[in-house]
Amino acid sequence: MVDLSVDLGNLHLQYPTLMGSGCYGSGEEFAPFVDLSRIGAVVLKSVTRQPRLGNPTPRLVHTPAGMLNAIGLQNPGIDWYLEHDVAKFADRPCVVIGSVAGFSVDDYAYTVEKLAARDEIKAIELNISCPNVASEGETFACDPNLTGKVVRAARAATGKTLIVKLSPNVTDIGAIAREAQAAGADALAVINTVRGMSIDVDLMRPRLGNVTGGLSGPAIRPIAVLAVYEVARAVTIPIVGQGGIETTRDAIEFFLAGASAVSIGTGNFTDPRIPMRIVDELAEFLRRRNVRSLKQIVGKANVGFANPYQYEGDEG
Amino acid sequence: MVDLSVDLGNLHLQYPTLMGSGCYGSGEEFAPFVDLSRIGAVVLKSVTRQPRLGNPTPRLVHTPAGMLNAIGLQNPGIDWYLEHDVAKFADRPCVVIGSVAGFSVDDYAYTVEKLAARDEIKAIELNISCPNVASEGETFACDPNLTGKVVRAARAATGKTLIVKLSPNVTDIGAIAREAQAAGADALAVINTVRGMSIDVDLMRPRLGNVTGGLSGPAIRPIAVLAVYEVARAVTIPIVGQGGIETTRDAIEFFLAGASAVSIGTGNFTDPRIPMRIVDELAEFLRRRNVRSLKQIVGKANVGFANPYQYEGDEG
Amino acid sequence: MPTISSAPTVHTVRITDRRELAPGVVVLGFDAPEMVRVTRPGAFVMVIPPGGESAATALGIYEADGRRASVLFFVVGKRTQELAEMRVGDELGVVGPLGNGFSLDGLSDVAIVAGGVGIASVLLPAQALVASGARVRLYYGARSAELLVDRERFAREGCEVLVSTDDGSMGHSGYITDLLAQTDRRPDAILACGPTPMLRAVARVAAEMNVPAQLSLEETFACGVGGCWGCVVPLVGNSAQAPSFPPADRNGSDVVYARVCKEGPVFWAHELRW
Amino acid sequence: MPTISSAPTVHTVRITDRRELAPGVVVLGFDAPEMVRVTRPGAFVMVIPPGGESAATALGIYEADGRRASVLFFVVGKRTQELAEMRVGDELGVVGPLGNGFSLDGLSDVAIVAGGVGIASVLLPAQALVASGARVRLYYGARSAELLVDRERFAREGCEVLVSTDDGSMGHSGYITDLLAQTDRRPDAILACGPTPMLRAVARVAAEMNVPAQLSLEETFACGVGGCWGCVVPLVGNSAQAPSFPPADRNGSDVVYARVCKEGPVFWAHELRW
Ligand SMILES: Cc1cc2nc3c(=O)[nH]c(=O)nc-3n(C[C@H](O)[C@H](O)[C@H](O)COP(=O)(O)OP(=O)(O)OC[C@H]3O[C@@H](n4cnc5c(N)ncnc54)[C@H](O)[C@@H]3O)c2cc1C
Ligand SMILES: Cc1cc2nc3c(=O)[nH]c(=O)nc-3n(C[C@H](O)[C@H](O)[C@H](O)COP(=O)(O)OP(=O)(O)OC[C@H]3O[C@@H](n4cnc5c(N)ncnc54)[C@H](O)[C@@H]3O)c2cc1C
Ligand SMILES: Cc1cc2nc3c(=O)[nH]c(=O)nc-3n(C[C@H](O)[C@H](O)[C@H](O)COP(=O)(O)O)c2cc1C
Ligand SMILES: Cc1cc2nc3c(=O)[nH]c(=O)nc-3n(C[C@H](O)[C@H](O)[C@H](O)COP(=O)(O)O)c2cc1C
Ligand code: FES
Ligand code: FES
Repeated sequence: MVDLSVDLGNLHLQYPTLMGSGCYGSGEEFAPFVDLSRIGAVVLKSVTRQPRLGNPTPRLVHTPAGMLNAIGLQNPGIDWYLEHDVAKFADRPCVVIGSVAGFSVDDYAYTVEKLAARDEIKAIELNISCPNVASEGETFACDPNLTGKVVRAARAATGKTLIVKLSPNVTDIGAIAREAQAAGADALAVINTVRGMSIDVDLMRPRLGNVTGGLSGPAIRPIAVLAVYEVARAVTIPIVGQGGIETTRDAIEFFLAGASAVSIGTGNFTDPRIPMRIVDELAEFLRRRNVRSLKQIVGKANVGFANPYQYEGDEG
Repeated sequence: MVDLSVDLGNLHLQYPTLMGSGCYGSGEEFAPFVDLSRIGAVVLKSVTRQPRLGNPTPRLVHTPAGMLNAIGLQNPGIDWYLEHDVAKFADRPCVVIGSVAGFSVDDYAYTVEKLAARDEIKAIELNISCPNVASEGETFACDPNLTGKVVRAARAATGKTLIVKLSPNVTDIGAIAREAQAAGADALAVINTVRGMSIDVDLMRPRLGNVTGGLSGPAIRPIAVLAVYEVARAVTIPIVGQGGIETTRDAIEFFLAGASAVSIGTGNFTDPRIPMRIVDELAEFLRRRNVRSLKQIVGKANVGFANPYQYEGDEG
Repeated sequence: MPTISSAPTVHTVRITDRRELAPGVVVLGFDAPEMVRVTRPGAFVMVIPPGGESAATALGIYEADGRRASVLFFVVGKRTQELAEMRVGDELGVVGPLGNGFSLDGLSDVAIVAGGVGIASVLLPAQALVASGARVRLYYGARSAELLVDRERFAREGCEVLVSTDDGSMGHSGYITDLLAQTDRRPDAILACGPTPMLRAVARVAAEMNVPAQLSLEETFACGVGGCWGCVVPLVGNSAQAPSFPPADRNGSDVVYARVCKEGPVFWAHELRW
Repeated sequence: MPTISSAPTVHTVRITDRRELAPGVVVLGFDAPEMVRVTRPGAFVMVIPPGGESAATALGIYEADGRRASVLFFVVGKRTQELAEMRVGDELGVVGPLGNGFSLDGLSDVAIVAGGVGIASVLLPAQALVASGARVRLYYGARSAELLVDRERFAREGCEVLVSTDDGSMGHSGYITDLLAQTDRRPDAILACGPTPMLRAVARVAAEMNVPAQLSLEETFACGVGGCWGCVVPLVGNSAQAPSFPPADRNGSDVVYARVCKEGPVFWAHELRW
């Protein structure tokens, strides 16, 4: 028996695969044809303090090996959500993790406290890195100071596992990660989407109603693997790696880079069987190499290279 | 006759297509089968003050809709280059633009001055954004202050057109762009490669000898289009757009986003006929729409969208 | 609209037949008896890309009879190109049936409007209506005669078929909605599927005729099952199809974004606020 | 090594024939008389992806005779998969011939070592050597008997053929370099093409036998024509094949990175510092 389990703070997961926030609804949408008991956890669509209609349409564009989205955090707001939706998550055969977004430190604290108080919700992911809201949606994850502030407020609001989701759209993701850990994060989700844009050449206007959007899918995998690798060198808390995972080998790339768990978002749009396949094949991959626990390969991408030949002036 | 010409500072180009630095050698390599008189300009491989052996191998990895490279600025150093190589560029049937990289402000000033003094070189591109050198290769383009310093030094070293090449691996590319313009850049090249990494799952080690590399190709096109769009809003000097251009429609996306010219790098590895095809089809595209000059469509991606429906709390 | 989304499954099917109706217009038939059993007119499927290299593609269910279902599509990009290369005997993953279909109860005289590839979603409702004894007139428009694919099929199924082409190579020269607007006969209902500009025109004509119209919309999809909120369209807040959300009638507007894949793809024209 | 890179062109060719030598091993023949004319043993081509969706693929020129050239490849990833789907009559863009080939002048007894797909680059030198009257012994290794493709062809062309398989299903069970090391006959030269570990072993054996070895290397390519410096291998600084660079014999090393696509793909084993 290969041990695929992972601990994120005080949350124990039997399988190391989470379904990315905003990509999997509340799990119910996939339940008719996916065995939710075999997928690890669902991270719910991000919820905010106030209801949000979301961005104008179109909200999606397919791009080479990826897609742009600009949903704009459409959600009914925390009060309606608690009253009408959360109770339904009780009987999900997988772990349900809430996701909270906001526009001020106060927003985050308020929403986290209310949501985390519910038994149906086993952990909270703090989305401080949504690139698809006009104002300061992503600012938190772009500034170490703001990251510290908002994470401390969320930490004070709940004792449940707190996963902080980071943005790749920064000069130094390691610095932000360190700040998030110092402020009390139990784990980090790395990465949210990469900012991008696409223009319709015939209509001569942006393809997205929101003009800009977030890039996801295999196109960003090399960017995400590096971000995980760098964050793993900056912190000691576990990382949930994500960005373009579609196969078991993709997932292993993230484990080797330093992720303790992975998240699958856009991959579900290619084939909803991917998460179950990864869980099965991951066990098989480890078994074949006589590895008994997934934990043993986390961060094990040897980096023994060095330039054997140098000119005097060389830095590299 | 459609006018495809473009002016970058005092450099006049008949065609708006440049071949990306590091991707096209000195043009000679493609000359046996590409008509160089129809491609606009070649930006030479970046040269440094000292010779550089470059990074250990492997230096290339193919990724979904793109590739990672970590060449590490292999070059013979400016002195050897001036003595052995530059004279050969005299008879190229296209414009030849030099590219300079370095590790200190002094390096840049020294190398720019020497290279720009040569008649064979019609303009200088300042590569302050190479992600593939261990130490501070990219630092210049990641800090507005350093960008300002190095651009001022290069500006003082030559009166020829100075194109400053920016990095996408920053929180706010507009701020860097403004600094580069203020310091005297005549044009901006947007973008250099995006930092990334790939791990060999069987060998459990990074695929690149340099561990990390730069991502290019269609995968990064949405990132590059947005960068051009943002830089165009921050500066008034012309932009050379680049990142994943393979078709005429891709090129037009960049013009609409705000680029005055485009650069083709990785596209040449897919099909060396792409630049000639773009020049031909671009003229045809504009002719069909009764546009007489390419300049007329630069930056013409209308942005007339606004969210027509709002909840009270909405920011977007 | 009648829901069909309670029974979707991932079906691994084999291609049983492949026809090229016109250059770049392909019908792929496959064996999927359980899917046929629960399919309703207006349903669609998400076709998993055989190479695993892109997002799944939304396609209407064209035919559903016995053990066999089929999809009809136009080759417009990378994914439809990949599907066009499938051969008889190849295996394909198909998620469905999905979405809420057309509401056909009690209709006795129906105008169906199809533009181009929209034809793919209207055979099933046409068959069901004819079977229930309704009069069905198909208004079918395309760019050229060649692209008026399978028009005889609809005649054989018992529809009266009126056609138009953009280039005048067959039928009325111009938009199909011109014919709809000129009709002397006021149907009980209009069902339509096609490009968005055509659907907007249908909505206008239907409003003028004061006939309720059901429009099958197309949007770029990601998940196709209601999980991502990417495929939305603005709907009046009090629509029976509106998703569970607080009333959003502020700023003088009572709108909510509904998912084309989950609340749709068929919507009442008068409830759309697009 | 004799240069062939002065005459490369972008050829638009038609596939004239397609053979599947084993599951996943394909030969595509095409009509390219001008290319055949300037091809030398060891040359390669860059095949432009027909769908335009990925980088061009480096493939050795397998056959070159009259008007017809061919490539032989193993399906290992996306690009070779796409090429395997090409059919007779399809059009393909091919850049070549490229690279510096094997140096065959004055050789009278030659050992050619091919591992797996390396077989694709050694038919032309074998033919040229046999034609010049040399004795040619082919050492040919593969994973299994099935993958020892076209081995009879080499016998028919006049080579003595020795084989090995990893799984023992034909010939020597083990590495092909075992056979090379055991030989009682010392050739004038060794030519080799195959996976890097095999080439390293060939280099060792050749050094022990004191026979000059010419290795055709494989690296991941981008441009394939010397423009990007991505495909390099470390070479002694004073090699005749070293690119124009200042002597880099500092730190006790006299190395320079040479481009496999431009200075190679064939290098002298004793000049490599890998
Ligand atoms: C509910 C529903 C049902 C549907 N049913 C059917 C059906 O039954 N039959 C059918 O044929 N289709 C149907 N569609 C549409 C179908 O899903 C799309 O045509 C399909 O997804 C196209 O995928 P693709 O990868 O081939 O094309 P894409 O690459 O996604 O391109 C789609 C369109 O965008 C254009 N385009 C794409 N990229 C670019 C670019 N970079 N620059 C300029 N233009 C570009 C293409 O030219 C094309 O017109 C349906 C859609 C929905 C939502
Ligand atoms: C000069 C030269 C001549 C050549 N001649 C020939 C020839 O004659 N015939 C021939 O068959 N080949 C030849 N090759 C090799 C050929 O170019 C490569 O096999 C080809 O480029 C593979 O392309 P691909 O897209 O099919 O595979 P790629 O996707 O590039 O994969 C290549 C290898 O890497 C592995 N791989 C790729 N991606 C991953 C991943 N994410 N995780 C794990 N493994 C991965 C694949 O399994 C495969 O083994 C030659 C190469 C050179 C440089
Ligand atoms: C359509 C879509 C909607 C998303 N919505 C959210 C969201 O509400 N909150 C959030 O934290 N991340 C959101 N994301 C980001 C994903 O959870 C994930 O981090 C990212 O897409 C990268 O992973 P992937 O390539 O596997 O999709 C969304 C992504 C997509 C594609
Ligand atoms: C193999 C390779 C080598 C490169 N070398 C350089 C270089 O020396 N100097 C530089 O400024 N940019 C270099 N670049 C970046 C390109 O010039 C270009 O800016 C980038 O790749 C994005 O464009 P593309 O997607 O069209 O390639 C290199 C890119 C590649 C792929
Ligand atoms: S496509 Fe995801 S909700 Fe409709
Ligand atoms: S592949 Fe570009 S130099 Fe060899």
